[in-house]
Amino acid sequence: MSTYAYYPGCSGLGTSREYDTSTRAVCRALGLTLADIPDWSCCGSTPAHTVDHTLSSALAARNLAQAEDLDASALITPCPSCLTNLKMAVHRMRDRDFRDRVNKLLDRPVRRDLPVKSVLQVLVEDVGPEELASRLPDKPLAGLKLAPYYGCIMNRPPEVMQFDDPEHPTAMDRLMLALGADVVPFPLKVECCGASFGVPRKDITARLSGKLLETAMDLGAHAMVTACPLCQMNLDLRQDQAASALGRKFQMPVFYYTQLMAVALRLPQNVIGLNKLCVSPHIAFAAMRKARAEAGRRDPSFSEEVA
Amino acid sequence: MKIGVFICHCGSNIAGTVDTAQVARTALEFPDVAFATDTMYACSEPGQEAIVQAIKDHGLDGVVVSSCTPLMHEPTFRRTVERAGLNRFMFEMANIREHVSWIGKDTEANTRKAAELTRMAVEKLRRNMPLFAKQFEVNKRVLVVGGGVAGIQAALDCADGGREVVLVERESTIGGKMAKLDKTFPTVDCSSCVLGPKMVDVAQHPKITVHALSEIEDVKGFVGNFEIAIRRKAAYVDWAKCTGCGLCMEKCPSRKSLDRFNEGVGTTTAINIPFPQAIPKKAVIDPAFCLKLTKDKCGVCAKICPTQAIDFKQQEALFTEQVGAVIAATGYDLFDISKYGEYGAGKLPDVITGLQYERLLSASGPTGGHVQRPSDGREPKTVVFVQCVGSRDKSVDRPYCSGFCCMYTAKQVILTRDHIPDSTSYVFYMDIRAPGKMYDEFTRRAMEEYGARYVRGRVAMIYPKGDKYVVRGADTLMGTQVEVEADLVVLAAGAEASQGAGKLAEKLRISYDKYGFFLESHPKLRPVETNTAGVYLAGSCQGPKDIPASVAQGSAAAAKVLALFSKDKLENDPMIAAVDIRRCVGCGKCIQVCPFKAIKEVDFRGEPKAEVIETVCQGCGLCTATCPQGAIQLAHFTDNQILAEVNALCLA
Amino acid sequence: MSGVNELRIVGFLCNWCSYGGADAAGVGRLAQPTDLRIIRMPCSGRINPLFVARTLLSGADGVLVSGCHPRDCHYAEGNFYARRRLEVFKRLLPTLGIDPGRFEYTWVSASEGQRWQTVVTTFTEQIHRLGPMPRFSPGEACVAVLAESGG
Amino acid sequence: MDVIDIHASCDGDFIAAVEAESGQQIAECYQCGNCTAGCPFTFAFDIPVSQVMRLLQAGQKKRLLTCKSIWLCATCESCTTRCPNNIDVARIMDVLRHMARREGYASERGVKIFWDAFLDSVEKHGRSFELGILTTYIAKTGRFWPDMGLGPKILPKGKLGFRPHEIQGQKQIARIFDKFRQEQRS
Ligand SMILES: Cc1cc2nc3c(=O)[nH]c(=O)nc-3n(C[C@H](O)[C@H](O)[C@H](O)COP(=O)(O)OP(=O)(O)OC[C@H]3O[C@@H](n4cnc5c(N)ncnc54)[C@H](O)[C@@H]3O)c2cc1C
Ligand SMILES: Cc1cc2nc3c(=O)[nH]c(=O)nc-3n(C[C@H](O)[C@H](O)[C@H](O)COP(=O)(O)OP(=O)(O)OC[C@H]3O[C@@H](n4cnc5c(N)ncnc54)[C@H](O)[C@@H]3O)c2cc1C
Ligand code: SF4
Ligand code: SF4
Ligand code: SF4
Ligand code: SF4
Ligand code: SF4
Ligand code: SF4
Ligand code: SF4
Ligand code: SF4
Repeated sequence: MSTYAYYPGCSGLGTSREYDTSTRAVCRALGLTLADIPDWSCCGSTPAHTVDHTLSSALAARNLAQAEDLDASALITPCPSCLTNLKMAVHRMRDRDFRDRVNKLLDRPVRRDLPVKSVLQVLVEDVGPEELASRLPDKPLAGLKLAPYYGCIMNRPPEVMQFDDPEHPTAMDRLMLALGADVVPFPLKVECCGASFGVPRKDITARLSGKLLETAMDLGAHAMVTACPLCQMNLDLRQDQAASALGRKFQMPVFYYTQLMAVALRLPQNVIGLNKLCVSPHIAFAAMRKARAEAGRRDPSFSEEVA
Repeated sequence: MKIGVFICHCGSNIAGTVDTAQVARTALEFPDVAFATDTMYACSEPGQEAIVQAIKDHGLDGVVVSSCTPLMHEPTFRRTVERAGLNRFMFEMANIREHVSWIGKDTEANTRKAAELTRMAVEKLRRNMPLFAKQFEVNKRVLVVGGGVAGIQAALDCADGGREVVLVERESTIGGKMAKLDKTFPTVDCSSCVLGPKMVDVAQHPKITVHALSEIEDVKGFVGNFEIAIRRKAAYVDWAKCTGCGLCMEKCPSRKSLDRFNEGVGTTTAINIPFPQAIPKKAVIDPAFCLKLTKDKCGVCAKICPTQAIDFKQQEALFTEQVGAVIAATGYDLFDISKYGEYGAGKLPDVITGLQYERLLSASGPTGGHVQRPSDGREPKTVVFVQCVGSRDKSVDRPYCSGFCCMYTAKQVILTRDHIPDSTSYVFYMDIRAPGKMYDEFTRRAMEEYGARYVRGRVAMIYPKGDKYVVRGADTLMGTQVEVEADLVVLAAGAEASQGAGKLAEKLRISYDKYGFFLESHPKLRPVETNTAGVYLAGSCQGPKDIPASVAQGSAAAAKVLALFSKDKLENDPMIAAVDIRRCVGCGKCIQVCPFKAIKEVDFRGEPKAEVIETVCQGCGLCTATCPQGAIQLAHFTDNQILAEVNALCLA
Repeated sequence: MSGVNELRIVGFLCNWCSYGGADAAGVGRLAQPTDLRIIRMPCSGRINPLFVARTLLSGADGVLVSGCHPRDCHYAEGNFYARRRLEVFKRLLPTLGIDPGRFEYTWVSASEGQRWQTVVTTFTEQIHRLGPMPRFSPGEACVAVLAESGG
Repeated sequence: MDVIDIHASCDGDFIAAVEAESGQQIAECYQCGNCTAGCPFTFAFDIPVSQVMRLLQAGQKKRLLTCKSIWLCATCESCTTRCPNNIDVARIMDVLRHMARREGYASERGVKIFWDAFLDSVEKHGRSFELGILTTYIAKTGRFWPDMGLGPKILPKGKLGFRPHEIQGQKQIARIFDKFRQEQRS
């Protein structure tokens, strides 16, 4: 199988390190080869595109240029925000003038038209839920009820992102089903969680994240599962703020989907990083075990942390 | 050749800025001109008499009149020269009014220009040939395609006018969409009460033959003489024997068949008569659901049928009908709402189309006229209507307004209140389009008397919450986002061209727009005619239309057919293409470009040659401009004639 | 003498749309330059690029072709062919030694009198800017070029 | 409420500039309100996004460049994805922000400071340094970290690094910013 140029994104070294470690471990376990982009830099994230589109694309594009040496089939990243910036840069640079303006800002101009994809897309398209399910005949997560939340920009706008359905994405659902988990029909899969306003306007983030948590809770989900560092932080770390904004109480574990894959694949605890989550994941696993018991199923063997 | 030239004053209209006498004097110098004069009003009685007289006195072979636009009086003067014994194509006109005297005040320049235009006309006339129209027989039967209300009206009017009608309908019954409606705006009278009797008239009319479950396979021929191949699908029931008693439906064990008539609300039996008033009232087996046809089990209907009508081996049938005219009335289809992912459409059971709602409202519908949610049968108390779904939306390639959904939504909120007095209806709309007689009053009534709450704004998303649906929209007049929790959501799905309309149009050689609606000959002045002689349009196949407009068009198309059939013989327009068989190399390029399929390949002593079907050619000249050999020439507009005009201008 | 510096401009107009549009301009008394002479055609699809070439080579200073708007053709698709042919032809004009500015094709409907006035005025001005056509005798090349243009 | 002279107050150059920078046709908006209906931030906006579009059609430059909404838009792409006229509304919001910055407006000062702090960090280190950004933010806004309560939750998780991740090509990043600023000035 070919090599993927891997872009962890800044948060992968910080607030979402468990996303990064679990992603790497899952990819390795499923036979995908990741090669880190040498000396990668920040994609510019939201702040850059609010200043200027050329600047924003230049910050993203430097990484495209850096990845050219790797001879990879695609550049992949776990983070939707990085994904958007990288993809938007590629998209806008199809326009000659824009491309020239971006390249002017760069020491090393972009030459190749490297496809950019999310890790999720690669896991679904290049490995596939069927393959995953066939490796896990014991349905390790059976009984776990999950509300899959994709975040607003993973699939939108569809002309740029070119992956999954912009209103009702299913990629993560299918992976979770392959692990044996139940997936509730979560209607707000692409509704914004409040994005990067957590610091300057936490009132906004609290209200929007609260709505997501509330909906997941009302649907009886044991946990939410996300693919975005920012969403995860808003939902998990800021859960109390959301609760007081809505006048409700939440105890909703919020996983990265790669963590759950790693759990199901019985990868080592240190790469799964369940201890990095704020809301204790044990609540979810306890609910899972209870549901299994009720259904008369046997418990699969897991590492201690899960059990 | 002896040519006479007449330069018209048109009072001062021309003479005011053109020296007409001077033009006449100049004209005398043109080749073959034997007579030239100016004249006060060429088209008047005395003006025409003077032309007739001059032809006789001077033995003229052809006439040029320089006056107004030929689009106005060419036919007049053609008749004039004909009266004097000339062929009507031995006449040419120069337009020295609209194109000269009215657009410039410089008499000298105008006079020169008028003379040159006259010279062009003379040079062209020198190369004109007498042309004769061909007469041909008309088969005075008419084919109506599509048995919706438009097709029904057209069929009845033609039949009442004494003509034989063949009505071809794709479904097993006629009636179209109107048969599925509960009540109709703006009078709120019962749809089947008005349509039913008309359907019965169709069935009983001695001059109407209905071919249901049938489609057009192929169209040959031309106005007056079409040969239509028709394919009839297998019903698995011998309709000659079936009495429509319905016993088979009662006993058929396959009760989960798709109920197409009820728009998938509820189910039906594999063998069924779509609805009690169906015309023809015959049973049909749906092969996808019949246990006998899918699994070779059951066969109950065959045992129960008192007339032994069931025939599991029935095949499609192909047959032809000869007619002289065709009326296309294939109606519309509903936009597929599942394209709106954000509305959960097609996935959420209680988000339905307007047409499905009609079935829920209808006393003869699957719920007996009780408005119930498809999911749990509960009576909805809050109903939200969303307009312009699949209309006025470029992002789904439907930028046009569907015309009738504003009105049917208003009707549906009124009926909802009648059915469930303690219910509240919300209507999300962008604009209200109600431009008919009593239409705006009707929509106002929905708001004022029936308390419907109209919200100006589109809906962005619909999602389930508990056993309700959150409808999130905007109220742009308030300038806010709004939400309402609905029990039932009705999407006013727009109209799109009926499935396969494009293919049918190609068979009929008529044009259609990029959405598949058929193109009329002229949007204002020839709304039910097409550019193919003998083919007419009625109803919403031409564009979304409500019932009154569809019926009016049905009658209008019938009037056109009756007018066509009022003559025993038709005449073609002799300005058509003809092939010089010696120059034609049989390359077939002309055949490819002819928009009317008027050219066929024939075998001439073992070699392929093109041949024009004279009565089909419309005289566009596309073939002439295409032929690399100059072998196919359009009479009256031959290369020689046009180049003669060019030379008259440039080389003189 | 007035109108002395008139140039020779020939218009090929389809009968259904543009000819009617020119009539509408007349009915509206919309003043236009006097240089243009109109030849009526059944359809713009009838217009062989050969006519345009012949006209230019035999003494005209400009040629204007006008038909129905792209979707309005009376004969369904005549103007579609016209457009294709004339586009190719216009690109070949420089090979013939003719300034492509001497030939334009446009669409005017029967109701667009005003538009017709603008078209005629603009085109006439354009031809006057180019001045009279240099005279030369049509060479062999023309014939080849015409064959190429699908004439 | 003010009466607006819709002719005199309409700034045509402004409309043209927004159209040029965004590549969108403002007149295509038929005011259906779908963008407002779907925008998760409508509750926080002072002008709902469809009215931003309307004010844009009316050329109301000052109103738009001084409004809060353009700073609170999260570029969630809901409006862009669902606009029936395929207008890239989110891009227009972005362009209005660019213009507001250029003209020195920032009606949501905190948001701007946060974003600027982020970019400063990137310029300095090549990657964003979370703790550094927070420090700058607190210093510039003069407020205590309003999220103090989160500290005990996140610090023990060992996720907030205390040192920035410097990259080798840090100078290249700084040059991107430099060249960009030069371009802007010229
Ligand atoms: C929910 C709803 C409510 C409405 N309410 C009203 C109302 O209250 N008042 C009102 O005035 N209008 C109303 N309308 C509009 C009304 O339905 C139409 O005006 C009317 O049905 C148009 O009639 P038609 O004959 O042109 O087309 P249709 O009714 O569509 O009939 C076309 C017929 O042609 C057949 N057909 C199609 N293709 C072929 C083919 N290739 N070969 C053979 N047969 C073919 C079809 O099967 C059908 O029987 C409503 C529409 C909807 C959707
Ligand atoms: C400003 C304006 C712009 C419009 N623009 C358009 C447009 O662009 N496109 C379009 O489709 N429609 C347009 N319309 C509508 C259009 O005018 C009508 O659709 C059309 O004229 C209706 O034609 P008619 O023959 O029914 O009536 P009319 O045009 O009113 O003709 C009725 C005739 O009957 C005569 N008459 C009346 N009473 C008697 C009598 N008792 N005895 C004998 N003769 C009588 C009248 O003198 C008149 O000649 C426009 C209307 C207006 C007001
Ligand atoms: S098929 Fe037989 S049983 Fe069924 S309706 Fe016809 S006659 Fe009656
Ligand atoms: S044979 Fe088919 S149609 Fe007849 S009763 Fe059985 S299932 Fe119904
Ligand atoms: S008729 Fe009304 S609801 Fe239907 S498309 Fe037109 S405006 Fe929309
Ligand atoms: S009255 Fe005339 S202007 Fe007013 S809505 Fe009706 S059609 Fe439009
Ligand atoms: S294009 Fe000319 S040569 Fe070719 S088949 Fe037609 S008439 Fe004959
Ligand atoms: S003139 Fe037109 S309609 Fe007639 S044969 Fe030629 S291409 Fe066909
Ligand atoms: S969704 Fe599009 S058309 Fe509708 S108001 Fe917003 S920008 Fe305008
Ligand atoms: S992109 Fe901005 S304006 Fe558009 S919906 Fe999202 S937050 Fe609202």
